[in-house]
Amino acid sequence: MTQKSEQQQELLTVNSGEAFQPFEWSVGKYGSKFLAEIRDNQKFIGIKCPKCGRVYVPPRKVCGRCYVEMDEFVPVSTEGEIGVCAIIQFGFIDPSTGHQEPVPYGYAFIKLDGADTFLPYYIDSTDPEKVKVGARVKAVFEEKRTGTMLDIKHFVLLD
Amino acid sequence: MGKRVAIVGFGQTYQRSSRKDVNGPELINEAVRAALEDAGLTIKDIDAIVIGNMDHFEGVNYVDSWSVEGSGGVMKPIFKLTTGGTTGSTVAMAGYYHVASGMFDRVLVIGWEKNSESDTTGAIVTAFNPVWERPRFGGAIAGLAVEASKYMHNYKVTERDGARVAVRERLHALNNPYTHLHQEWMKSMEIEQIVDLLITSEENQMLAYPLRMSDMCPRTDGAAAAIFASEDIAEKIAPKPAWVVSTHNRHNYALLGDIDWDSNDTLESASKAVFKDAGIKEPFKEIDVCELYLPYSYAGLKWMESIGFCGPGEGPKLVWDGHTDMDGELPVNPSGGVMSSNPIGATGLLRVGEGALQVMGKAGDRQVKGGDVKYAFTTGFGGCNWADVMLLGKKKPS
Amino acid sequence: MADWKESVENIVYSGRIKVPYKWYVGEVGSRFLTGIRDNKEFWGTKCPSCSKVYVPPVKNCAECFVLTDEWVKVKDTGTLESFTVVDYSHAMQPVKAPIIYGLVKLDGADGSILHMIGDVKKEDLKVGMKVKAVFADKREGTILDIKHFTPA
Amino acid sequence: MEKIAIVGVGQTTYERNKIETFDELVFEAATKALKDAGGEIGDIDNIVTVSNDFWDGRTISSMAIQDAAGSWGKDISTVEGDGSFGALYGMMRALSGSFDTTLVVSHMKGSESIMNLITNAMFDPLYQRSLGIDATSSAALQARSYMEMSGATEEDFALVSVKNHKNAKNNPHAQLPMDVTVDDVMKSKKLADPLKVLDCSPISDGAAAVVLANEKGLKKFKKDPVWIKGVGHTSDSYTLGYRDLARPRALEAASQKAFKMAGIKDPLKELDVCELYDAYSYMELMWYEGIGITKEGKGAELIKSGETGMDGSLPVNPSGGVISAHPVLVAGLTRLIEATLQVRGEADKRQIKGAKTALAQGINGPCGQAHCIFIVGT
Repeated sequence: MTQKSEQQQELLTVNSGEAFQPFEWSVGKYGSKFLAEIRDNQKFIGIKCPKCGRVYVPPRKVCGRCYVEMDEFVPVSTEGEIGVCAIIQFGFIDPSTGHQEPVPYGYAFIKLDGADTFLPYYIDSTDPEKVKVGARVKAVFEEKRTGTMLDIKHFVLLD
Repeated sequence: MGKRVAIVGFGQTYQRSSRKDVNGPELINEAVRAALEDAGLTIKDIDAIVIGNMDHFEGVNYVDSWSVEGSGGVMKPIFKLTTGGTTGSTVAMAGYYHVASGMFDRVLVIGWEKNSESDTTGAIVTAFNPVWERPRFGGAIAGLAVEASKYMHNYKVTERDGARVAVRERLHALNNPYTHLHQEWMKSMEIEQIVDLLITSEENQMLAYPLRMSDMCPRTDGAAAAIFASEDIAEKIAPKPAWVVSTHNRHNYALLGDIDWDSNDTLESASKAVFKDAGIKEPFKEIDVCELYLPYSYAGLKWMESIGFCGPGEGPKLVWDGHTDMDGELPVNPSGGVMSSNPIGATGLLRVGEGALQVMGKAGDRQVKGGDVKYAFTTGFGGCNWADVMLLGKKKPS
Repeated sequence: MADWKESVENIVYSGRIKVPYKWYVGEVGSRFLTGIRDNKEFWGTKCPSCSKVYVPPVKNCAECFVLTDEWVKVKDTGTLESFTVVDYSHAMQPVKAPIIYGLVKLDGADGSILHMIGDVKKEDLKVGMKVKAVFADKREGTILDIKHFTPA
Repeated sequence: MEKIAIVGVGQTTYERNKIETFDELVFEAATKALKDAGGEIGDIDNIVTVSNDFWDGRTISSMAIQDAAGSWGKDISTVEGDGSFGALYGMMRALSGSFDTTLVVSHMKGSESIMNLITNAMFDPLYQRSLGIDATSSAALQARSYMEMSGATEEDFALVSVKNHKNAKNNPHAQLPMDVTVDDVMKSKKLADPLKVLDCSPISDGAAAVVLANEKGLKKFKKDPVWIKGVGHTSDSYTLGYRDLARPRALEAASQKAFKMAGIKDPLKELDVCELYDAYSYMELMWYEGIGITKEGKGAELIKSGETGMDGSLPVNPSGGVISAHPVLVAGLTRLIEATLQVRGEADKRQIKGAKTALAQGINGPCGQAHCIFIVGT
């Protein structure tokens, strides 16, 4: 009963439909302190390595370069400078909702004054003349804040 | 001291935008059969298997277990590695360490992906920290676009320079029957003409300035497999095996925001470590061919500098002068590279395998230097600048 | 060092991964699923080396590592090789718990097929019992075109 | 072939719900292992991390632990599977001539996801996943197959739970140290018969790490080495229904390979202690048969004889086993750590007197599809 049917065979698909995996990710003490500071005081804090002196935002336990535990929280500004940036124009699926992300939007890695690492976030402009390396920006916070990164509405251009 | 190790066989499926005719394990099986055939071995000859891909592209957990009936791993030693975009090069490195350890003589390594089964960018977004990065993120293209814009800012690089890399990759791809993109229309035009067309055509959609569709890798289904063998048997299996001269990797960062965007320091440091092992002092002169994991055009400029093929900001000149074309001093990606085919979990292994084919003199229409390749330099890229480097050579390492 | 940690609440970030997937069944599997959908028939593939008949079909015999291109029709009746009654619920279960799973060796096949067992009292379940496929009224080319197996 | 030593071990406690992020757990386990070895991160020349993108809820989840694993400027790779396979890869790298010292770390935060959904995703999306099958329901099918083959009963399975939970009382890292009776197990809530709550391992958070070294690398550390004498890993077939669930032939192959390498001919006599991967109670009996310390179908007889109890001739799971703490992906590495502590004589209250040779098992995939076996000794 051998039968070759490569030409005629209808090719099926199976779809995942509405299936999803829910998660409850621990933010941890270091991250929680950062998020609570945004929520409660609309301010950013970083953590400073006792060995190399780098200030990390968001704060975390370990300095990867020095492999030491960090403990010294330092305030960093809500203002900073765009390190690298892009205007996102293509649509893609947001994996947390399964739906298309709205585009376009400005996106930048921001070096907050007093920090040594970048914080990636949305910029409220899609003008490539303004969203550029070196531009000064400032964080704008949501009125209702719940203790997630989404408490930051976006960064606005200062210049 | 470990065993010396060579690649003695390599196989790849035809890579296409979607392989509706096969499921995952069946696709894997095609690549495995091709690699075994290339080496003249059967599955019984294989002592151990390593497989890799990225789970969230197909939504399958424990892929090594799931695919074992296609991979040939039933009643064999097998495990899975995954490091993101580097997965394919990572499994190649694992093939090397399996054999170098002296524990296994013939090891099959497999990289694969069916990117058509999900939204690739959506799945890539899940690679980033859910608390810090994911809520406002633009996927892999955003990460690359920001790097490109900084590089352009630093060295007054233009969109034309990026497009020149894209043209090279797509022209090379025309020599490779396995690769995904075959843009035949480019054949009849001059390079300058194609470059101008790419940066002015409205059909060439802007994805995230400065990256247009033509600057990016496609989304691909495909699988690749390679066989690594010990020095005791390598030359019996393949008359001209591709010896692993040295391999190293680096991955320093946990968050994208920690990266120093001015350099690709992990690629630089992994390359240096490999050159040191191999005693290579002038990489541009001493390396004969490269298969580099360049997921987008500007990487073909900036990362050439990181590897040490030229100085900072000199990438564009190197490429415009034709040195990296098929007949140049240092041909880069005769296969067409990642920008012509990107089945992500297989992509790094395609680089290693294509490099091996060059050394073995089996690269067909894409063979460079008349088949006389002393050193082929291959890389993998992924994650927060995860960099894998493997140098292959004609001569058995001392 | 402990001081600040005690005063900080533990924030947990709730999220999900909801990447939509579309899995290609492939030529071999499509033939199997369309056989059930269109004709309520079970088709398997036979290994030319060990002669095992696989249902669902495989393109490659995992034991012999040879391609299997001979199609064999098997019966919709079989033997229950193992079973369990699951008393808990989760989002991926197609019917409400309790839900009974069984491994059914179809007459004419060598391995077993995993599916649900229905229209049966728990206490009547026994390894070795004969079962028969019950097909869904609306069939769409998925494994759920089989509603379940039930005592024959 | 050169020998590889385990010179440092570290583990967190295992708990149902830890507040730390998984990179913090990795840092704790890694620094403990380095301290145990009498070395520091600078003595490590390469790293193997172990993680799983589904359990962690992120692609390339190992990216999150680069800082915590001390990978800056070093070669690093990631095994996705049980931690024992990570240790095996770490061993290969230390043997390869490229490296001398490997740090292997594995982590799990089972508390962050829904186990049934995560393990449902290991089943084939075309034919099995949409039925809702998961780790526990598939294990139940295996348990039934094994009962049919061997004649073992639910009461026999309960003996494993009783023994191991009691052993866990001697292990400060264990999650479920407790005295339970066969009757308690039999009366515990049915999940997927024949499995009841007390037949099943818990969901756990935790991390574990080992430092491996070749003979050159060994000199960097103060700790006396425990040698890896044998190792083997093998996978069975995957599809439920194609595989003989009652007979763990892959475990047999893996352990035979490890025994051969270690020069062990009669494991029952020559091994002093075993740490097996009892994710579900019945598994321990099946694994007895797989590693050949009893004949096929005779697992129940072995546990009833008392020989695998703390006072028996071959104690199994003095730590309390996986049924007393199951950080998936970590648990096999934990078995290796426990085996190491035993042959060092550092297992405190759970120490088996005079233990010189120990076996540790890791498993991967549904129903113990793949196995990794280590034999360690002084």
